[in-house]
Amino acid sequence: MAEITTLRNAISSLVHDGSILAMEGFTHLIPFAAGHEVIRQGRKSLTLIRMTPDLIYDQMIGMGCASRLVFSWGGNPGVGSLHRFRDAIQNSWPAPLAIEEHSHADMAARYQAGASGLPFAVLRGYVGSDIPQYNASISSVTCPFTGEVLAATRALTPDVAIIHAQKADRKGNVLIQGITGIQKEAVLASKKAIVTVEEIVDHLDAPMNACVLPFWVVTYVCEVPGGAFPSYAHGYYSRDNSFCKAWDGIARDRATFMAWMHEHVLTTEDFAGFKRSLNREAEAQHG
Amino acid sequence: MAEITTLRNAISSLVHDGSILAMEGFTHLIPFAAGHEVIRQGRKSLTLIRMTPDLIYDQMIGMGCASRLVFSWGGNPGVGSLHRFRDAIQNSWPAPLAIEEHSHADMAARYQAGASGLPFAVLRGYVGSDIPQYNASISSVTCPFTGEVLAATRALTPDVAIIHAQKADRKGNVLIQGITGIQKEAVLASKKAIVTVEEIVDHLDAPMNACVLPFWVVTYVCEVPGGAFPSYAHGYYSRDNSFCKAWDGIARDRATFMAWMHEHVLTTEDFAGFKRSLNREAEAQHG
Amino acid sequence: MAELGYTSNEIMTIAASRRLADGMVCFVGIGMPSAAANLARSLHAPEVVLIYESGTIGARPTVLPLSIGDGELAETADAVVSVPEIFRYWLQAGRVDVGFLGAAQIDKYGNINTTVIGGTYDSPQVRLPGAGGAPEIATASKETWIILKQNKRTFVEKLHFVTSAGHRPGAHGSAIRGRGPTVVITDLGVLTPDPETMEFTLSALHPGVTVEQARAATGWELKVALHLEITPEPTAAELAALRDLYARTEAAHGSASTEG
Amino acid sequence: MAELGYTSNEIMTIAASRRLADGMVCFVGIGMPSAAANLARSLHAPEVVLIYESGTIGARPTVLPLSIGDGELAETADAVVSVPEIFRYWLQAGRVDVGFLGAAQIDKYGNINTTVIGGTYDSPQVRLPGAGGAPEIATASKETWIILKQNKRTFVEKLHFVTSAGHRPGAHGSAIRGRGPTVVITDLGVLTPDPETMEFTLSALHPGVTVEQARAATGWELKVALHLEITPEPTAAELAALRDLYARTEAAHGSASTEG
Repeated sequence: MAEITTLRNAISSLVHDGSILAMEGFTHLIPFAAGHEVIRQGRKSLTLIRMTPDLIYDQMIGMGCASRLVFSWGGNPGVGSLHRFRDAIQNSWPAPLAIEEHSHADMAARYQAGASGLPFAVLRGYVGSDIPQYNASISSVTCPFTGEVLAATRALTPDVAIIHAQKADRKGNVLIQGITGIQKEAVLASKKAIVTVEEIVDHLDAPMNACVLPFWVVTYVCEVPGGAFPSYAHGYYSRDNSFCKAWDGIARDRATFMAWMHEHVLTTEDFAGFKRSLNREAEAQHG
Repeated sequence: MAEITTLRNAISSLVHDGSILAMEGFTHLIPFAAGHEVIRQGRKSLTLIRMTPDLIYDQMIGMGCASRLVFSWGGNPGVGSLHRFRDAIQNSWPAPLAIEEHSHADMAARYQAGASGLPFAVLRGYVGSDIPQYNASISSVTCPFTGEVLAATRALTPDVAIIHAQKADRKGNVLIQGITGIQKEAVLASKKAIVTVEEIVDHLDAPMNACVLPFWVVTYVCEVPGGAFPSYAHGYYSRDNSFCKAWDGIARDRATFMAWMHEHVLTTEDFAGFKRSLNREAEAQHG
Repeated sequence: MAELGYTSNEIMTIAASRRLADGMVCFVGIGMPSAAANLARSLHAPEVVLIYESGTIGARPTVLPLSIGDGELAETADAVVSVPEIFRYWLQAGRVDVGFLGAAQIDKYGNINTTVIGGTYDSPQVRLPGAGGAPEIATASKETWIILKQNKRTFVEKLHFVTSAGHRPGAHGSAIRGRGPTVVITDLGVLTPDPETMEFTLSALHPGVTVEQARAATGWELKVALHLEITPEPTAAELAALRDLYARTEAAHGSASTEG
Repeated sequence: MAELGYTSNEIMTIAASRRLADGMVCFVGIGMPSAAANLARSLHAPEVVLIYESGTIGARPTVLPLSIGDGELAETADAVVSVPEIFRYWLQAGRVDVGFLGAAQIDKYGNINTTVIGGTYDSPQVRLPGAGGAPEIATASKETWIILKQNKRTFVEKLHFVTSAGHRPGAHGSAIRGRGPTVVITDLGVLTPDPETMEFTLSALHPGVTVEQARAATGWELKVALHLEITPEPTAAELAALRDLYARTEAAHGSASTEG
């Protein structure tokens, strides 16, 4: 039964040191505000699960929140590498980061299995790939009818899923529109779920076959307008491509990264404060 | 690549004696017109697959189209038994009917496996049930991670899927709205697909996350307004409950059934003719 | 029971509806379960979440649906999903508090037969509709409630076929996830499992019904609970709400939709 | 190649785009594959069906997407489905004619590495982004095309890690469903597998490129096809369409989006 609360309260109630966290959003509706709140609250030793760790996980990894990363593609889409992600894996900075890597098809299947109450999923995957050699969560099963051997992959059942969506109503029913990605499965696979939304409305007005999460599978709903920035929220705002490019320069150097995080995230109150801080900097540079 | 054609042509091109046919529509959008056309064309020895064989399969079975039925619930929803279905199983009339029965969860999983290119599906199913003893398409698999034993079920890959939908555009993209049931999976699991629609339109105007079948997975699209009668098409017309109740009386007796089928189906040209015939009868009775 | 001012169907439906607590997630079979669940929704449980196997989650029909896939279920639902999704993400995942089933036959352990009666499986005397969603509703829900009329044809010592499992000792294995059937509600009374033997035992009688009547309507030697309760009489509000529901349904469908 | 009036990036993209026949179903990676596919769509293949792994089927973007999940892909698609669905019902089911991939490194059999370079897996010299959709795109599509720049860092004798399989003899088993990689398109020319050895062999050079240049840019002993073709010069229409596409993209995103 969804409770409407502040993001600060939602994160502090559910995300603890050592929690297994799935923050999803497939190029769209990435829960940046929630990631910042986890950083502000100083969480450590998290297992971070995400198909596409990008800027937000780069920030969380660089700030030392994670001891383990479960993923299928780690990059800055359209820009290049994630420098904090690479630094953690290549140089254990700021802390060693164990990794468990899969393919997208596999990660999607693992979330589906978790959402379905099954211990594993079956896929035609990894044929000729080295990946399964390095990952104990990938095995195989034999079809009892045809004898074919297929990949088997362990279900994902995170402690907490965090996603961003367009709207919730006052009961906590959530509407996701546009590219819906893997968010529904992430929520249904997890024990608890936090959803940040652009707005809370009286009536959801969802089209009949829209992607709606009923209120009773959501733990907390938090109204955070712009909470997917610098990614986008279909119908609300576009991706901030210049931020994504600028991130490459910020994250390349440890000291630059730390200073940036300190100025814009650690010393701001919340996501609105973070954006005000960014705007002040932009005005100082251009004005 | 969808071709827009007549229902007569679509059925005669794809449905042959001995074909394995999945006609789906879960209480909504049941492809009655297509079923009648199969009867008119006199097809025999079909394997008929359907989660909920109801009036249309009762008619097809009673007319001797089928030698085998794969299903999970056979009844006249809200009314009672299917008399032709029972007569075929209990008394082999008009022909012996082999049956393969599953649960809904299993049938849905089998269609999903077929649509996914997998040879089988896994489910938590049939615990304590006698069904698997009578069905060689149900087996078990062991989870390679937890050791748990789960039900395994053979994928469905019919020769032809037939469904009814609200709209197609002129390229053959199909929009299904309301209760979408198992139709998408049935089409994607099958080698070929026929879709009858209420109307063919210039622009589909589908909501962004609607259930749309792209034209290139559909073989034939046929415009058959009212083609789901006496079931319903959301946004077009309601179920004809009185027909469903009247069917109980018509189907109870072999001779009454045969006479009715002869008058309204075998000697009418098409579904529009069938409905004119029904209307003439209704007028004769009430006028 | 005309002298009581209500029918045995009405007391059965009302007795079942009272058990549904507000906010429960209920996977509803068509017919009596749907009637009881919607009656509860109109009375003490406005926020009960009704799931129909057609894929409608949180449906709030104003009249009783004639099938599990009526258009009004979709129009009033919080979400409409595909049939595979309803069984995998919602039922199988264990999100359902109560699976609410009808049945053609049950035995003393709450096993259900909706497949064949008499003869052999391949050549039965009576072919029933089959499983539908029941085998997985019965084992994946946190608990199951069964509602059916009680007589010697429906309450049998031994089932010809177990379609959906109850407490058949030894048959479950580790995969049953919930508590199984916790109550059977009939037109005569209420049966609940003995905590030790798991045998369904008469624990309440509807007003005016005797233990002898219940025994005579049961195909096994019916045991009676130590404290046999009497179902409280339907209130005027309950009866009015139920009759109003059927009247609206009749007006909408031309049918009261209590069977099937 | 300034004297030719076009860049090596442009001829590579144009050469790739020409291979896409109208009506093909193409699972498109971001960057160069997406540029080539959309160029084809604007020229000779208006009905090519583009699938992006974000779940957009039949996308018709007017500018190049910066990511596989840009909003314009959803707005212009025939259908937008979930990520699990795109991989299971659409890719894994074998509905994709061409899986069109970029790569960080390939070997002579068209195996792809996008995971680690140097060191060990646990302690690599360079950590690459990882698999993404590629392992299954490479084996579930009817055929795979690979596009990448050719040099000794990208065309290597032995991969440090095989992320996505090509024609590595013996490794496939029975589960590979398509023909695997059928062409590698580079900034220097085109490689196709020798029908017997399945080793990628130089079968075309772009105008002005020599066999020696191609050999010098290849980490294995590059074989040359008996009939070495020369890629036809880009036409004025092709160049104009490609530059127009990049200009529109630049105006929309502030980026030409060829990397990533």
